[in-house]
Amino acid sequence: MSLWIGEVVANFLVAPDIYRMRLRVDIEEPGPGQFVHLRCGLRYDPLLRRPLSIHDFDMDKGEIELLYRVVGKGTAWLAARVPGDKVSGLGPLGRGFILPSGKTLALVAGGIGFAPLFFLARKALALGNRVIFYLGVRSREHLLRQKDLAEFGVQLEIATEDGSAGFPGLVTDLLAAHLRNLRFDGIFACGPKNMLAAVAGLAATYSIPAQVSLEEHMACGLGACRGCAVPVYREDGNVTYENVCSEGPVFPAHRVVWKPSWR
Amino acid sequence: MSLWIGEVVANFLVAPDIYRMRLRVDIEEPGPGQFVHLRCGLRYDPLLRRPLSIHDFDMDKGEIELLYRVVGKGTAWLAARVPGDKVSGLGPLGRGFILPSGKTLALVAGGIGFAPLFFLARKALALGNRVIFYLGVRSREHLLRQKDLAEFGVQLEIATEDGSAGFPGLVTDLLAAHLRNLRFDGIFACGPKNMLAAVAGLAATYSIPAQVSLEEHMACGLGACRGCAVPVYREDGNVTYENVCSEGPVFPAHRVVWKPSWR
Amino acid sequence: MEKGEDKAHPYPNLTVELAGLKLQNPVMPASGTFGFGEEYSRYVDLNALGALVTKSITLEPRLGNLPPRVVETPAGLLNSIGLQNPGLEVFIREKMPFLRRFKPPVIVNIAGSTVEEYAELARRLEKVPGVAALEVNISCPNVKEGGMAFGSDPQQAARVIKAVRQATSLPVIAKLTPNVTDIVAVAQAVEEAGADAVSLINTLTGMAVDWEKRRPVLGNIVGGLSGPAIKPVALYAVWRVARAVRVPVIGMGGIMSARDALEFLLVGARAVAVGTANLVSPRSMLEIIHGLKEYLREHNIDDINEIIGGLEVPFPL
Amino acid sequence: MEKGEDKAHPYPNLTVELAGLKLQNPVMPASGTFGFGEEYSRYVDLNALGALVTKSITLEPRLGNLPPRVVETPAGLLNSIGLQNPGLEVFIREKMPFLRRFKPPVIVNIAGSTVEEYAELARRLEKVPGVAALEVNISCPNVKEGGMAFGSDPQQAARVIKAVRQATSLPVIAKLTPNVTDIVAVAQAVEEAGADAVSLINTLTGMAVDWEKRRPVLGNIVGGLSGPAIKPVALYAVWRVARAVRVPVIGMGGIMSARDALEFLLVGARAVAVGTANLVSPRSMLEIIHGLKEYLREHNIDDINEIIGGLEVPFPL
Ligand SMILES: Cc1cc2nc3c(=O)[nH]c(=O)nc-3n(C[C@H](O)[C@H](O)[C@H](O)COP(=O)(O)OP(=O)(O)OC[C@H]3O[C@@H](n4cnc5c(N)ncnc54)[C@H](O)[C@@H]3O)c2cc1C
Ligand SMILES: Cc1cc2nc3c(=O)[nH]c(=O)nc-3n(C[C@H](O)[C@H](O)[C@H](O)COP(=O)(O)OP(=O)(O)OC[C@H]3O[C@@H](n4cnc5c(N)ncnc54)[C@H](O)[C@@H]3O)c2cc1C
Ligand SMILES: Cc1cc2nc3c(=O)[nH]c(=O)nc-3n(C[C@H](O)[C@H](O)[C@H](O)COP(=O)(O)O)c2cc1C
Ligand SMILES: Cc1cc2nc3c(=O)[nH]c(=O)nc-3n(C[C@H](O)[C@H](O)[C@H](O)COP(=O)(O)O)c2cc1C
Ligand code: FES
Ligand code: FES
Repeated sequence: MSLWIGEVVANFLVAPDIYRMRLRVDIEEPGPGQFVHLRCGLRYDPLLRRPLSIHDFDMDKGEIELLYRVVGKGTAWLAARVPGDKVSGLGPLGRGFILPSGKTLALVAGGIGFAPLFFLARKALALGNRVIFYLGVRSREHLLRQKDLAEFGVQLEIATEDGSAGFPGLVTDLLAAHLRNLRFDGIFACGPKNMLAAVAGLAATYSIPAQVSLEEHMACGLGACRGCAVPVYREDGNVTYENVCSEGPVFPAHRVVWKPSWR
Repeated sequence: MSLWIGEVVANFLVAPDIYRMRLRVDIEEPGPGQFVHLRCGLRYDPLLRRPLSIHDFDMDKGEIELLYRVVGKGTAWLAARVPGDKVSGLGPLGRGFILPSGKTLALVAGGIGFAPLFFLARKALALGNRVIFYLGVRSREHLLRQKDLAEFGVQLEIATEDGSAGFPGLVTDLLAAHLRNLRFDGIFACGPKNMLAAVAGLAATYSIPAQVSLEEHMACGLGACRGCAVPVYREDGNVTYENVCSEGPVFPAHRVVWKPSWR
Repeated sequence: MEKGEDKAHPYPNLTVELAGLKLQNPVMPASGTFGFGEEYSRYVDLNALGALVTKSITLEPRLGNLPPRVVETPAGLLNSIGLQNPGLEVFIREKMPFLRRFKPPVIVNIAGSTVEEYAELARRLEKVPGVAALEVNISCPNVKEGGMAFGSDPQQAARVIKAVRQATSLPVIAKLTPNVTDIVAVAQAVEEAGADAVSLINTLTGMAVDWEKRRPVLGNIVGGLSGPAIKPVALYAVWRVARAVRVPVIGMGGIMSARDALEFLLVGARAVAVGTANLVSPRSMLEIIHGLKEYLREHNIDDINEIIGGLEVPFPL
Repeated sequence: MEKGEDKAHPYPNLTVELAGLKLQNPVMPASGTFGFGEEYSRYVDLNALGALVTKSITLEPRLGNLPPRVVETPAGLLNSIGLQNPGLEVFIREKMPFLRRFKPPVIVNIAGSTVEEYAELARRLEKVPGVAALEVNISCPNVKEGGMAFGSDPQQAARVIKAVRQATSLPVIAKLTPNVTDIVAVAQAVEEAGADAVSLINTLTGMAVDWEKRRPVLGNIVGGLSGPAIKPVALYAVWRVARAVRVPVIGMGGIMSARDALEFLLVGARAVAVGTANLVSPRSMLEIIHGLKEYLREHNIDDINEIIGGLEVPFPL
């Protein structure tokens, strides 16, 4: 939770439109699910910072890793950085995943939702958990860091929408199939909203506590502007708004209002 | 007078804050005093193109050269280009200097006004003129391409404001001193407005035809928006507005209204 | 025969009807950013545009304002040209002969400092061959009399449009300013007064300061803001007006790309005008027309009119 | 002793007087972009600011609008927060104790949907320790009742300010909207009604469209535009108002740097508020204060008050 200038150590294409960046920064130790808020340019277009999850952290080197998909002007600017370039950042920000120890956990990633779950997997294993990692991508060329995960001791279960690798179809269908036989102590998910809603549904059906990482357009990233608010249930069942940036991005799945009034 | 994408061949610092850029472009042959209108970025900040004089042109290689001082966001963007990068440009635009042949000419440059006059000197010599080049700069480290000019056969007369080389003081004072003895058939000037006004005064005093290259904020560069208008005298003595981009940037010195009503 | 090969019925259909004019596509220049067409004709095939719109014409020649007249702002352009133009006579004699050589309808933008001047301009342009419609600029922020003063008040705006309406049988387009509390009231007033279409927005009034010299940047102190910076304001104005009047709306303000143009069509513009983008790249309009066509093809939409007003809003606001 | 070393009379002087308050420097946050100070206190020494300005407070808690609530536009930010706030009671109980620990005066921004609500807020805040002044938000574009509806009409605006004026002895600052035909008329009306200062501008109303999904980007459809994109509009409004009223003006709209702040001071603002810049970089205000100090030093100006209104204009407009 600080303001810093990071130095790009590496920045390279790892899959179609997806880059991995290493940044040397002097920050406090982040937890999985936390994010950094980066300026993507020196002028006013783009104007706001962009939130990116922490994909990994190397305490010794003082480096964080980011994994990002180029979708617009901010991420395009990031993709054009070369080693030695400077990037202004805030973070680590937000509330990340809360990990148990010694349990059996399902991690469910959809697309670029893989970014924070990689870091989460490493941390979960370090806490003595067994990790089954459900990874859904469009196509096999979007599969990343399988070897690293295997080396950590993660059991990787893959689903591709085009059937080019692993289970053909949605990762939530794969998870649903496994849930019929397997027993998890917790589910941790990051990905598109539809996927998260499906995960929340499965978690409720099987009474497994689930944590999901939400996205919303952000401005300050600090909890001040209320720009990134999402509707969540209060304890009394009424709906209120909480900030993705400061009260999230990770929320218990059962607290999230999956269908706000009109979208 | 066309729209093109140029490729940066070279771009390097030649003096404090001053860069020289070579661009490979497919354009019609420019004349000295004409300019190109460059986009300096891919987004909307900066939004407008930036005008830069043609500093030199190599027909065989299909390359133009630019010489520019970094003063703001557009020129800072240009300075960050590396070989291979693409730059969108319009041009050659505007009306350049009209050169006689076989005459004795004074070229007077102040600061970055050197940019077009270098090209002009080369062309003037090719037309069999004798060229005395008055170059005024702040300090000796801003002196550029003296050797090239000497090789062309230009007689270089230098003035520095801090007295670190050549005549100590303003280039127009140097010119004024020379005018007492020397006889020129034409004066060609580019530089800050005060300098041009002084040149125009000297030219009038000694009845020497003078051409000056003016600057004004530009938008279209094509004569359409009337954004770059400057007041000039019509033949009947009344004042009208003409576009620096299409009716200039070079104007006969006697046509320019040097003191508009309030600045 | 494949879809798209029929020349008589090109696919997809980009033609729109506007104030009795048939435009081959909905993209035209915004007044004042395209000169009189000639300046751009080396870069743009004028026959490819939906319409040709001239710089504002006044009865008498106008010199325009003191320089500097343009200054860039973040994602915007502030201008204080001040309606520099050669006046009606010279326009008719020297500019119209060029413009009428082209296929797209020529929309002549007029500006006056009195109601009578507007009417006089309309009367005299009525008989000029090749003039297809008039756009009445009651929204220029850069002149002392007339201009925005008329457009800022529904009654005054209606007076101008009524006078023009009575002076001509040409289609009349009223060009509105966003510098008002309620642009819908002005739009409704000019519709009532007989406008066949409305165009919006003209520029937002603004100023720039040179902090080093401690004085205004523009010679005229004040100018009009255009470009991407104002697009959100323009979209909102068009969205509100399009739902409040029956006449078609020409939308403009910060359109730089086909996506921007689509946004204006979605909020209800029947056609769009491109201003500042022309100053940045002379081929902008062609790229926008091409982009619209591509979009329709990719989404299997036969007719651009299906897009117009197609914004899905969750609830009435 | 060297200039600048005297603690009692720091050099250069940055203090300004505003509506009876003495500010150690003219830089404060714009309401709504700085939360209740706490969120920024890790990044900014709140004691370094000219004043602390809270997010708008309403009588009852407000949930705010449907998400998404913010979207970036070129050089701008469109927001439709909808005055999400915990309500007066919670504010007094949970937010004021933190805020009053700091040296700079606390300006509480209030918003109501009826005149009576504004008066009630003023009455109840009068007695709260640490409240130095009220900023009356009659310019929020993101709520259905009240807000901008009051600020759009000089009479309505005056009614609200008069009611607040009568309910409190605290200094009253009226916050004005630029979405009007004549902001000077509104400023003069609130001055007449007893405002001790005016602050401007609030956001310009605008919208953003998702061309792919064919729907508005913001959950609330419409939002308020802020940031560098609107700076020319803000400078113009401040320049006009500052010359038309006797009370001091707090200028805001797109201030990102000390240069921007200087521009507002030059056109006549007595103080400046920084909004969107806080969202981009939490240390913006500190950098602006530092930059102003440097500027005065470099130019050998003893007192920032010499800059205020110092714009040289060539002729009266
Ligand atoms: C807490 C959090 C963590 C994230 N972590 C990652 C990550 O690790 N890797 C990654 O690739 N992406 C991540 N994202 C999404 C990422 O922030 C957006 O893709 C990015 O901001 C888009 O910026 P842009 O300028 O390239 O796109 P723009 O040009 O701004 O917009 C392109 C598209 O992206 C959408 N978008 C813009 N801003 C956001 C936003 N804040 N959140 C979601 N969508 C947005 C726009 O609506 C638009 O559809 C995260 C988002 C959040 C909120
Ligand atoms: C016909 C013409 C030829 C030119 N040739 C050269 C050249 O060969 N080399 C060179 O270094 N410069 C040249 N200039 C000036 C150059 O165009 C400006 O320095 C440049 O546009 C500044 O852009 P920027 O974004 O870096 O600065 P900005 O951030 O836009 O502004 C920095 C400063 O430059 C001034 N400025 C901005 N635009 C212009 C403009 N169009 N003309 C003059 N001043 C401006 C601003 O008022 C401000 O004071 C020429 C200008 C003209 C009109
Ligand atoms: C340089 C310039 C000159 C303009 N001149 C005129 C004009 O003469 N008449 C007019 O009605 N509008 C004029 N406008 C306004 C534009 O037609 C248009 O309404 C406005 O610029 C918004 O569109 P844009 O953001 O695409 O530029 C001018 C705008 C610019 C930038
Ligand atoms: C996210 C956000 C929230 C805002 N909330 C408020 C508010 O609660 N009350 C208010 O008076 N103004 C509010 N504003 C307006 C700002 O105080 C300011 O007037 C405006 O943003 C212009 O300044 P800027 O360009 O520096 O942001 C808000 C602005 C933003 C961007
Ligand atoms: S982005 Fe400002 S509160 Fe979350
Ligand atoms: S810049 Fe448009 S006319 Fe010269």
